[in-house]
Amino acid sequence: MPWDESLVNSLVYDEPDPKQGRVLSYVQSLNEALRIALEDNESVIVMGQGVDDPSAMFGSTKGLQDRFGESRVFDTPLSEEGMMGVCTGAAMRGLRPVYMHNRPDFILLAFNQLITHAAKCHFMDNGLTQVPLVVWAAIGRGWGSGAQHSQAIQGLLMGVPGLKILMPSTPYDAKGLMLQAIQDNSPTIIFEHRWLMKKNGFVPEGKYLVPIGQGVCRREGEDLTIVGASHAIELAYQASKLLAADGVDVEIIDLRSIQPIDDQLIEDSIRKTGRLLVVDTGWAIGGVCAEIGFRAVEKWFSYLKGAVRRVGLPDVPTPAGYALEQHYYPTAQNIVDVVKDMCRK
Amino acid sequence: MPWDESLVNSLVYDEPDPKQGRVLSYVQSLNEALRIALEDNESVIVMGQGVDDPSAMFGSTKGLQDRFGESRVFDTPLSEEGMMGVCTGAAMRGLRPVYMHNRPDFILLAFNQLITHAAKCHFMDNGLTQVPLVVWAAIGRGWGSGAQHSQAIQGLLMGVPGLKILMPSTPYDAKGLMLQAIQDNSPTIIFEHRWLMKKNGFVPEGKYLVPIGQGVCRREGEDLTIVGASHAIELAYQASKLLAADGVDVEIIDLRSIQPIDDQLIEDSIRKTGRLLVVDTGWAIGGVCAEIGFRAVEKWFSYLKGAVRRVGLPDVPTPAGYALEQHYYPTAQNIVDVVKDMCRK
Amino acid sequence: MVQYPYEGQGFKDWSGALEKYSDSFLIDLFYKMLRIRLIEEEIENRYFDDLMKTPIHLVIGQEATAVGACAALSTSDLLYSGHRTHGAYLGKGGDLKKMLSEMHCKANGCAGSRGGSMHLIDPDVGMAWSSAIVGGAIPIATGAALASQYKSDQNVTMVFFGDGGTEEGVCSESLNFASLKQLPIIFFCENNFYSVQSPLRTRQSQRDIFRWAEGHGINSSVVDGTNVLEVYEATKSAVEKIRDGGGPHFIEAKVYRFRAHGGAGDDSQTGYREVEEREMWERHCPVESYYSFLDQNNLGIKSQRPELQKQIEQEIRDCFEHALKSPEPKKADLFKYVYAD
Amino acid sequence: MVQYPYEGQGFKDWSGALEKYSDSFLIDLFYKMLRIRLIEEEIENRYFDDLMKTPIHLVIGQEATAVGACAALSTSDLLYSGHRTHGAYLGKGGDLKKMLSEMHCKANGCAGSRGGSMHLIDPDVGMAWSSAIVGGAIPIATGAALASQYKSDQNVTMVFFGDGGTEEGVCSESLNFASLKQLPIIFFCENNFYSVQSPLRTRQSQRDIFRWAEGHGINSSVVDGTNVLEVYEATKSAVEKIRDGGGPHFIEAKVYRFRAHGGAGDDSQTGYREVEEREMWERHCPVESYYSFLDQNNLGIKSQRPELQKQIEQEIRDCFEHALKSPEPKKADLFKYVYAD
Ligand SMILES: Cc1ncc(C[n+]2csc(CCOP(=O)(O)OP(=O)(O)O)c2C)c(N)n1
Ligand SMILES: Cc1ncc(C[n+]2csc(CCOP(=O)(O)OP(=O)(O)O)c2C)c(N)n1
Ligand SMILES: [Mg+2]
Ligand SMILES: [Mg+2]
Repeated sequence: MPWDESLVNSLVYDEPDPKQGRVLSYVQSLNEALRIALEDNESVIVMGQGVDDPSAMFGSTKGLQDRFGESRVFDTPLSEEGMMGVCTGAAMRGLRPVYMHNRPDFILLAFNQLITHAAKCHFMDNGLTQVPLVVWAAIGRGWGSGAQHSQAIQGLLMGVPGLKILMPSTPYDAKGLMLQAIQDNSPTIIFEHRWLMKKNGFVPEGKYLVPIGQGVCRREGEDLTIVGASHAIELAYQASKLLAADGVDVEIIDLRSIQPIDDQLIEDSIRKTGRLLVVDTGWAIGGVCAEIGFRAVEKWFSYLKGAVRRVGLPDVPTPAGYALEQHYYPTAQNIVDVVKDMCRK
Repeated sequence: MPWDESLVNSLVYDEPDPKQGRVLSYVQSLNEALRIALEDNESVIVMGQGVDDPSAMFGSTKGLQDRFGESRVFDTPLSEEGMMGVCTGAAMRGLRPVYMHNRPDFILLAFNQLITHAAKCHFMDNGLTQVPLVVWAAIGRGWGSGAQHSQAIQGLLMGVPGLKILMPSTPYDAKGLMLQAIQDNSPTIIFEHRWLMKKNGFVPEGKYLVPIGQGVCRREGEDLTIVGASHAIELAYQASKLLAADGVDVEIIDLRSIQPIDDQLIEDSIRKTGRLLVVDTGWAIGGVCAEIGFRAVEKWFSYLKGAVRRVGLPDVPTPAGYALEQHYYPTAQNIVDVVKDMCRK
Repeated sequence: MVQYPYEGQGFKDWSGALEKYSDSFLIDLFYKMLRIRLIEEEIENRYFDDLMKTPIHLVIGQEATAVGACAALSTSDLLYSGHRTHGAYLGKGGDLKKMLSEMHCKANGCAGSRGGSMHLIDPDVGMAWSSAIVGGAIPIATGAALASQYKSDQNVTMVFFGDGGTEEGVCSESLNFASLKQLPIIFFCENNFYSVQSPLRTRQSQRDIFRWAEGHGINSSVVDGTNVLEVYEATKSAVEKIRDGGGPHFIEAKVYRFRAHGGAGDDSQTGYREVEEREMWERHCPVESYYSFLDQNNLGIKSQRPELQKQIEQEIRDCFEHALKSPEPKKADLFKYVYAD
Repeated sequence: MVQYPYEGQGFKDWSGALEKYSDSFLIDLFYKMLRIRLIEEEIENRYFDDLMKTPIHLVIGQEATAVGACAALSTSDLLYSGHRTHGAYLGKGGDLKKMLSEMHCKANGCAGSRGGSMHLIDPDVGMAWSSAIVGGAIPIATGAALASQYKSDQNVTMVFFGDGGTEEGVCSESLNFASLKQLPIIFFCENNFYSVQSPLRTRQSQRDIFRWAEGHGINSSVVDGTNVLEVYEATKSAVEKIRDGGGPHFIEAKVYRFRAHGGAGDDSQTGYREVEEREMWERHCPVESYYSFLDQNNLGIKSQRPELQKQIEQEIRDCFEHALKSPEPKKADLFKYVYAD
């Protein structure tokens, strides 16, 4: 899919200067995180369809089987529900599985094991067992991914007690959150975005952790707060530049973790700006946008100067064709328009 | 489970007067709806684990197999994902399957077929096929249902484009919505609540339809709007009586359909009261509460006099034991407390 | 019509096998089955008091599988189960006090009252986990076996599930994975011909469950689940092969539950199965048929039984009393263990 | 090392079978395979133009299964498929113009550009649906067969899936249900030994796929998927039994894809399979081996081939041209068909 790749490349902006630090691509950063985790702790195993093949899960698992052997890094049958249960059982017995999927769509096959088992084991048995596992998947988009290969299901999962859900947006966070997730004793899901995979960024050598449940302010601004995560932050960032040119100064909060949520960071920002726009890569209805927006009107109503808005996917499945896709996914310009509309009032 | 049954009975209040109309229990009303649908249209089939057994899905399928034969009303293997696909395929070929589950928890096994197939077929093939099927399940509660037999998953599904989701609260609606759902050409899910099953109410004879996407105002009031569906309406109703005694006059909106949502009804009510509380039988985080609340702050911000609040389940799996359960489920008194707090400000 | 008649041979031709075992071992099997039977009967009796606010799935009639299979395991071996947990938990040596406290929703229940009767767990004796979702424990047990293989800890993992469990796709997935990786696991299917009130014939094609399992490349066999010695020997042989590095095994045991799917009492009179059918199987009761067998073979069981029974009844009384006076959990407990530290 | 060598017999001993068929039938099979081959090659050639903005899963090397199996079906019979749709769609008689329009994301594509290459559908010829989710179409096809049985419409339903599809639990569930209800369906597994770049040995236990299927109580067989006549005869026999009221059938066909899992070109050089392995199978190319067979048996194919080829090439050019100048869908189209009227 050459076109897809070139599109992914075109979204890599703000190229970091290698003189200022070590630059890695998002995928290299993930690969390094997995290598460090495997070295660090013998309990860590990595599995998934094709993790040992030449494509190596977008490159993120490249070389790992050669280095750590087939018992630690291995391919699996096409049995998502079964393997989710296998990971859960292995985790309850002391391993730390990292279970990788090409697409979140495939996790839907494993919802029973993920939601009704992995997320609840520790609670149900009064803390006697723990389920330290990581489920990883990359949200698809473009090149005909279509309705069955592009679903961003974070919104479906964020209400499920017992799960942690991470959505990094930079190579730095991709590594630090992966290492933290593997170390965490609860089941943790990492949703990447296919379009971030080629992004470059500064990534320190060795092991470092990014705490779960802690967001980060990517851009300070006075007029309006944009909250989101993952690829949505890229859009927000592009929009912020266009808006700045028009004299609108937005603040961008990158949640990084959508469960648990960094309320303090959002609160501080809304207190300052009084305006909130939530952006997400998933369906706008009933998901991340709705939850973050609800928090604002529930907890910080008195700071709000106007309506809270959201930019996510319309209430429509993803069309496969390119022409329709252009109307489906929100753009930086869409964000600009909404922000201007919000600030006008 | 004698105790469970007596508890369910104790929640049947406002006993309707049989002199004023025909009184049926919720389950009888469902049974009548299925019978009428089966008589009405040869394409209708009813399936599910135990639909033909003596328990007959809480009684809702009683007598149907005897009357309509094994090819139209039948038991299924314990293969939720497979049978969901079977229903989808049969629906695409002109049947109108009603697929019944004891508990929504079991639908999680079928999320791939439900979300990635049934909900999307019609869209993906440009309208060439339709998927007129009904999935039905009764939310469990009490008597040790616990974390794996009490999940109210409507919040997970409401963001999925292509699904309709119904949550009736009265015997009248249970029948009329079932008949409408069977007639609808899109995949429709009906979530009942175990604790409504013994409720009595007026139910007209013969066929009538309750439109999908249309809520109803159950109680008019001036001070605050409570929005919810299914069993949550019972709680709101109990709370409204307690509140009335204290001079607080709440309006109760029964959504009946949580996808699509009756925005107009909510808007009109909020315009009047300026205050919104959303109640749901599911987890409060990221579900129905969040979506309804978001709509308020997105579309009707100027009417809002204060924070929007929610009453749902805490961010915790369901405990099995009775003692802990008492602290888990919200009560009418909880609603009273929140409403008073909201009106105080 | 009796749909699923007992077709086994009971203990016919088993006298020869007696020489392999010590009297105490043979009597212990009886003791364990009797104990489970008496515990279950007492749970059933007391269920009407509404003090056990939990669903129950009695194993009355299915004692030989739990006891026979568990007798082939050591304490550190792991056991997983579906919703019908009582036999597995007790067979594996689970603490009766903790079990009854759990069923009474008490803070000192084996899962602090958070799991309920379908989630009996006792890590001290290898009763590892159970799921109330049909088939749910099967891949989890498979994962535990993967961990054992990975750690070379020599444990054998066993998982109990019903005939219905084999209808869930995840069972097929787990069998394939276990066979692929040659995992140290025994898949133990208690085929009692029914799922709730649904007979096998409305749910499964004309297939032998163990042959279906075999198609996954798994060593598979079928046993008379009313015969505790046959169950024991089949499991023992599987355990030995597995400890020698052999791959997974699948055992189908034909059994019958004498009570309703859930709750107290039988429900055959509702019509989904014939009362005769139950009565036929009751004539091959695993506890009593083994008792007669021991008796016929002069194991002196007749003289010992009253004492054993008394001892068990006393234990049961004590444990119920303990459960009843145990403390309830507090509100603050609810918010514990959502996430692990 | 060649992991999965060709172990078939090709057309050895098949000359006798020729008498059963008319020349035109035999040549038509060749024509259809050649047509698919040429279409696929042209799609491959043009893929680098980036005008087909869709994943492609070429069936080059797997033409005999689509053509042989579909030749045994009538137009009103139903066909379902997984992600590797091209062969199924064309084999069933799907409209090439609509297919290429779909792949060019045009409004007049067979699914209005909303489905893409993995969702080719043409209800007019019984190409009923396909799913991009591995195993996803299997229960849906099973449901279609249930509808046929219910309506007594005499249709046979067939569903294509890969070796990987049998690893999804839902495949086992569907086989059981089809067997239970004796549904009029053929489960057709194209076993090409790989799922993307993962060989069977990292995914499945030592099992024969068709034997595993048989364990569900289904009439099962295995065929050489490079031999279009063998595929045809196996399918034909299944279809006949089904039309006579027999139950479901399972056919495993051993095949090989000559190209990468997705996209254009082969990827064997990346190391997941040996180039030699592909070359070995290419020597048993379904199109060319059948061509030689016909030629050796004096079917006069040599003289006809250039004309057939020319005709196909012209058709392909026309259809591409049609696709390229077809209109794109409009924004308003996006919001259609979320719900059905
Ligand atoms: C996935 C799922 N589907 C349905 C149920 C409801 N259910 C609980 S127990 C049971 C019967 C299972 O039968 P079987 O596996 O044969 O075990 P048995 O009760 O006979 O021991 C059913 C259908 C469930 N718990 N989980
Ligand atoms: C449930 C699911 N898991 C994983 C994938 C990713 N995937 C797409 S095609 C494919 C290979 C399937 O192999 P097989 O079934 O043998 O078919 P083949 O491609 O060999 O024809 C995979 C793993 C998917 N689409 N769906
Ligand atoms: Mg059973
Ligand atoms: Mg394959």
